[in-house]
Amino acid sequence: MLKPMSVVREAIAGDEADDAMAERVAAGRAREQVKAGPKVLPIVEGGVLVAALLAPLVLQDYLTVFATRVIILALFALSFDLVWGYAGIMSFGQALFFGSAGYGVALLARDLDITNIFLVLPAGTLIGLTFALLLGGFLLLGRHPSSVIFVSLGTLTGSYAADRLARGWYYLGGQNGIPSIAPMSLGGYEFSEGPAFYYLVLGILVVIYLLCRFLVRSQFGLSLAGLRENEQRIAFFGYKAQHLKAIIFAIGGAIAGLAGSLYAFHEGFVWPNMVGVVVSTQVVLYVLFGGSGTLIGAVIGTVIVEGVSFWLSDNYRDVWPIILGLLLLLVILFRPLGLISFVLGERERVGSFGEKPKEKRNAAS
Amino acid sequence: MANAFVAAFEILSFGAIIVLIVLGLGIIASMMGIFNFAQGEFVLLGAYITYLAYAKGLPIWAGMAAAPFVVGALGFVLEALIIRRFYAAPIVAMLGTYALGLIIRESVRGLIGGFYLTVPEPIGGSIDIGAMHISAWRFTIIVITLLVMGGCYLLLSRTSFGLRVRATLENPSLARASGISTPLIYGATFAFGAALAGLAGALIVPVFSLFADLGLRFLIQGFVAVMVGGVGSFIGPVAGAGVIGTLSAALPWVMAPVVADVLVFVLAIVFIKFRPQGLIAGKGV
Amino acid sequence: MPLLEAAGIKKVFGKLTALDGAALTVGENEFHGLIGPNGSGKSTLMKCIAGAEVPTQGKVSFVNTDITAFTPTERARAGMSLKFQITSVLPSLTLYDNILLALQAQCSLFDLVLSRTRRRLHDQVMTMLRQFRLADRAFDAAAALSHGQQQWLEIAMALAGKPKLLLLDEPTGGMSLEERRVTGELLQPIKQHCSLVIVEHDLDFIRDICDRLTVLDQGKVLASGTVSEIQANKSVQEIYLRRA
Amino acid sequence: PAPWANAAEAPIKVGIATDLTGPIAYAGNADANVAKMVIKEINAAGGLLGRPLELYIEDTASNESVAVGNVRKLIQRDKVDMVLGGITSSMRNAIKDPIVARGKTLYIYPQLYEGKECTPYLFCTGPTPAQQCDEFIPWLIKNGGKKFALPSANYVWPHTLNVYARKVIEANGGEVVFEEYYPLDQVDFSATVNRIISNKVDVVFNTVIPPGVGPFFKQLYEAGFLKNGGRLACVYYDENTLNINQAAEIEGLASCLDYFKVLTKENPFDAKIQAAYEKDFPGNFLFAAGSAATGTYRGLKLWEAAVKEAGKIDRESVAAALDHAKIAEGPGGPAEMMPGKRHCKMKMYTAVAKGGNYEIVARSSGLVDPKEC
Amino acid sequence: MPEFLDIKHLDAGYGRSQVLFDVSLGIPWRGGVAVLGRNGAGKTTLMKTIVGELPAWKGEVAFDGRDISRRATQERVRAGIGYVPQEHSVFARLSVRDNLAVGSLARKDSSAVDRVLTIFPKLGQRLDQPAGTLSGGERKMLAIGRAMLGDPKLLLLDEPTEGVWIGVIEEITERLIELAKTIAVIIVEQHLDLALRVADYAYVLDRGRVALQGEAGEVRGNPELMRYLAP
Ligand SMILES: Nc1ncnc2c1ncn2[C@@H]1O[C@H](COP(=O)(O)OP(=O)(O)OP(=O)(O)O)[C@@H](O)[C@H]1O
Ligand SMILES: Nc1ncnc2c1ncn2[C@@H]1O[C@H](COP(=O)(O)OP(=O)(O)OP(=O)(O)O)[C@@H](O)[C@H]1O
Ligand SMILES: [Mg+2]
Ligand SMILES: [Mg+2]
Repeated sequence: MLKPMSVVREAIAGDEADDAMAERVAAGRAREQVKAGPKVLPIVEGGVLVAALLAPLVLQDYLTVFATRVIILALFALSFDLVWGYAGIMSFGQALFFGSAGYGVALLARDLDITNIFLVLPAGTLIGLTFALLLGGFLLLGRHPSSVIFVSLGTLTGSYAADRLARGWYYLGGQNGIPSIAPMSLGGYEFSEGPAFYYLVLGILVVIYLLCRFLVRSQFGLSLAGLRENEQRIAFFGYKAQHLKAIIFAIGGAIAGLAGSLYAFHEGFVWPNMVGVVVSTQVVLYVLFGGSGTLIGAVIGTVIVEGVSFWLSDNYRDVWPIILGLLLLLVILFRPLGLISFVLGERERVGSFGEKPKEKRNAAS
Repeated sequence: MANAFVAAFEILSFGAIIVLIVLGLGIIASMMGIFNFAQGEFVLLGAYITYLAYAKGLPIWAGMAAAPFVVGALGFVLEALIIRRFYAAPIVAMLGTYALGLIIRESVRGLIGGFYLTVPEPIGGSIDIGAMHISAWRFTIIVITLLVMGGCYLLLSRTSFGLRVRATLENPSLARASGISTPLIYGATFAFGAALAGLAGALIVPVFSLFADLGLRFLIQGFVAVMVGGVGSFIGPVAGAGVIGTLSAALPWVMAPVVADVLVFVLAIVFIKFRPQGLIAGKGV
Repeated sequence: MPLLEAAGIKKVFGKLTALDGAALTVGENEFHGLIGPNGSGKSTLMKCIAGAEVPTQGKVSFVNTDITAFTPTERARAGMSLKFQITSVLPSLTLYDNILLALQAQCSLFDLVLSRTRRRLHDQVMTMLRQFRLADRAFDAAAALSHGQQQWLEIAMALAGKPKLLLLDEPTGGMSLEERRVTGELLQPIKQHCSLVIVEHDLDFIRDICDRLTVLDQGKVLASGTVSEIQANKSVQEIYLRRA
Repeated sequence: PAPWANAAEAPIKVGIATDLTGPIAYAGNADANVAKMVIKEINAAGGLLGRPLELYIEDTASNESVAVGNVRKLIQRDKVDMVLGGITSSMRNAIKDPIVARGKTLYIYPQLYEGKECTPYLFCTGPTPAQQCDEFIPWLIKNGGKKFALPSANYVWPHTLNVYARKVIEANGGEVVFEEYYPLDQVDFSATVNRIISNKVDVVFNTVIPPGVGPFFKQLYEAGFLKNGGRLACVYYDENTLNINQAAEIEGLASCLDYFKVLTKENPFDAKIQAAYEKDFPGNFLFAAGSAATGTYRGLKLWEAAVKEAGKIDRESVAAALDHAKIAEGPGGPAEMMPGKRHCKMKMYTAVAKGGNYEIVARSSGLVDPKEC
Repeated sequence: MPEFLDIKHLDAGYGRSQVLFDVSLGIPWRGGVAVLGRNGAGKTTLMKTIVGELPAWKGEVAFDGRDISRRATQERVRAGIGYVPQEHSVFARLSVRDNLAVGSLARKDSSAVDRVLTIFPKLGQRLDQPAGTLSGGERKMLAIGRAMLGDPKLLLLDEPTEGVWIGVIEEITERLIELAKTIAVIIVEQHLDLALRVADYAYVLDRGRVALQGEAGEVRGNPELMRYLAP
């Protein structure tokens, strides 16, 4: 059994024998003490929200459009963080749900002329949910608990196969995908790219974020944490561990589906990459970059990775993939818990479900 | 009859190529518990070094001989600088090596200008048996693959190196407490896996020509092969690679290639689902 | 009618027969000791009862139901609880969360999502932690406990679900005499609502708390009976003199 | 910049969106280079309508999602007057909507492709299936044989091209023995090669693309296909792709394109642009037809002609003029837009690989009709 | 003459929490030393710091006259320190045979393995089984056997008899007493009797500090002892 969180921590604490260790330990102590103050997470969340609300006011048009895309991707990243950061299910094929929902709504728009927001968004969500239930059911349920590596390669393969299928299937436009999707509509109003679309997706992101936050802070979230730590162990408490996994995987799929349908309408086209390995890996990068298991880390990671690649491709045209790779590597090396760990202490990141009493140290002997 | 023979040879030779590519991947995955996403780029580097030798007018076999050593040395350095920090966190390792692979791949792409470049084989042409033509180089690859496999097997089963490696992976702090120098072992294993990839790249570049995505092409296939074979042993991934390689070469003989392509993966995943320990449950070498 | 009845349990690992027709019967509110030399199959028997291993042969019934085919989850829901020999707490969660996790295991999904039992369980968590002298560590990660402290946490977690049957595999490993005594004291009160199967090597401890004993040797039941019966048993005395 | 310091009006902005990174970066970079060359040339000759041209280049990175973002930069931030670019069909599909429909800008697509792109304001300047097959296939039947095999990569271009090719083959008395599609990155072709050999195919009309095409041709060669007199044909093969295989492995391969470098020997204008390109960009990115470099040149020149005629730079006027624009000289010869069709007529050449170089073996008598829209 | 293992003013801990405070102990060239203390007193931490699994924050660990506090674990082990950890003391996925082979990597002859198998015959019947599937007691035997194979000059045993059957405990005790005649043995043990039979000298830790120390008999008789061992 591999346990993502604990394991990451061991990675940091590991190799204790080397010379620099003592200094590192001491430095770590000093840092921790500084940090023991009020909770940082809500401050970070609030800051991000305010920035997001103000963005269209200060950004140029095309950047607002870009920001809309980033927010949709952040929603997608959220779905992955829920599944990996909280339940420890490594979904290396999250794009499968994102993309299939995208294709689904694209077909609705193309073949049935359905673009009403109240139809297409639920439809996309449902498609994501269904696919996640099917794939999750196959990979996660069964007599043996499945290993993290199996699940990750299973989902990766699923998404790889879907990509292949989309490329080969004519009805879906093959390699070329489905271009020129009609804009999403509400009555007579059409959501074209711009501030309106931006605030729409921002609103959706905030709502979903709050729901996720509620979910992971609930006792259900504690069960997920147990799941992530040691699935077999909590089965002996009487948890239906596999059901929990399937449920959270399906919720993740549904959110990814929602994001995918927004993305399809915003970009105006869908193409096979959207269900494939590239996008699947990308979302994993967002979350690890920002810091998994915090929700806000997923959002921050998306914004930074997308923003930086946007900037790099503008300024270092020939070598930007290399620079991006280097940057990722550096963060993964020196901040294996993601950028969020700069401001967030260990305990707050892993979370604690009991209220911490003030007079902690002098209870009982 | 002749046809069946050629078919068998062709299928086998592709199987051998996949085995060769997966060997290093499998050793790193089984022995170190890391699914190395940069493995494809080690293959690419092996190919690139061979190409360099050719482009500089050196004999091609010299490039091929140098490739495993250069890539192995690079592997050793990378292990010490980067990979070392990942052992306890396999998923972070996947991402870290992914980033590493991206860097290597894009650098090589820059170096070769994004082209598809040919490298001739040191032993060219075909072996003719009656009306049948068999590629001499593919035949050579089969032979070398068998030799390398045998060599690895002996190294891991007959020397204490294998034991040290497995002990280190299993429980590094206990291994240190048993007097094993774990950093050295990690470095050596990773370098060895990288060297095998370099060799694979050198040998296959005449067959597939050199391009930046050469290694990436085989990566997912390689992972699936390792899983099908079973992590934790040397034989497992090799067997898995043999199966996946021959299957993906053989299926297009009997069905539409596009279907065959997806089918291989679906079959593999279903297989792993119902036999999670793989073809060969991970014990021994 | 006994609470637990395991009969004719056979467990084969490859060439090795770890259990060969072992049986165990535990009545309501009975404290039952399971003893025997190393490798005699005690842990394996416990695992077969709790569902961690599937017996090759034999039948387990619990509260008059045949549970042989039940999954661990179903057994836990039927009222069984196990502490493994090798401690397996959830390392990066706090002690508080470890216990809460055990306590809320059988709440409905609905309750969990709405956190409807959180308030009610809080007091129980704190009580358990205080009982096991871990209250001052409540918000430390379980990984930061010493081995002996982890043993206590595990016992607390096993007790938390208010099981009908508690299976403890070497709960006092790594505890000093004094600590064992305290553990014994902590276990006593549960007798009112719970039966206990306990594997131990410390005979004094077993003697103090158990009503009945079963002795395993090489996968078979050597003897079963009250503590004094067992102490008088010739073949039991014999294995105590035998090496390994 | 300096000579324009006191120009009366702001520069005209030309946007190029192409694959500067990723698997087909060699083509994208060549296209960007061509654009730089042409723009420099036009500016040196006094600009357009008395205004300088300003070039904006964005990377599409062979990644549609990156591409859309970058194209939006061109449209919304830089407010270019025209976008030229996209190499693969999927890229065209991805960016055409942001350019044409949402961005209300003119779009020129420079690559040879499968045809059927009839979007208003979208002009295609590369060869179409009709241009590549109509004269080429009869030549193949005469110089290869009647039995064709159509091994193909599984995507839109081969599918659509094959439909057309099959029609032409059958109309000329040939026969298609099999038509088969492979995943784009398939690299083992033993089953296919076997089918080709055992069916005694005369002409392999190939649309397998890199990376598969190298191993495919090699396996065919090793199986004795060329030795037995077989003919390879591949309509995207240009000077770049020659390097994928050893010369012997593709000896006699026939291709049909709007330009080959050997034309510089007979065609002074081709010699001039080729020399100009190589002087400015001596690197590895070749001025070749298969990577849309010629289509880019042609596209920019046609657009220049249209702007000149329109005398204005707004989309409607330029599109109206571009509809029938002509250039007397371009790579491989003159080119003319077909009015109302948004595709252009051009000369086509058939060349055969001999010892690692092309030789022209046939050429169209006049400008070939794209037969689209 | 300096002590064989000389620990002076040692501070150590995990991450930011300090566990050991100013611990000093001396271990002679041969003979047994017991380390006692209640759960969480810091015994295991002390052991880990001696083998180098944990870095010393402060203070000095001198072995055989040389400061080893900056050396890597494997070097300390090669210099002659053997260690039986309290938990995770075997290579779970390796067979029993391979576990023993790891123990004897440094030596040439294989007779030592046979000697271990005569001490623990049970292991002889389990040679090809992955060590992770051994029973609790068998595991301990394997761990002790493996550490003995390395021919240490100083053997650290962290609760070697936890979960071991009484008959075997007796066997182990005898072996340890015998060993302590030639090498130094540090034993952490909850069986007070056993510990003090093996050890000539004892340290009692309390909350990471040395609370009591002295000749085995002396410590045993000390009325304070029970207070330090009670929870
Ligand atoms: N998965 C397994 N595969 C093979 N053998 C096993 C497995 N699990 C246990 N065994 C063997 O079965 C026998 C019984 O093991 P078990 O753990 O039940 O012993 P135990 O009575 O609990 O001993 P101890 O007191 O030492 O804990 C042991 O000899 C052990 O080696
Ligand atoms: N990994 C860790 N991180 C933080 N604190 C730890 C860690 N391991 C142990 N501790 C703390 O250090 C103190 C000493 O632990 P140690 O394991 O040395 O105790 P011990 O004397 O061996 O106890 P036991 O008899 O229970 O094995 C304990 O309070 C424990 O909570
Ligand atoms: Mg046991
Ligand atoms: Mg301890």
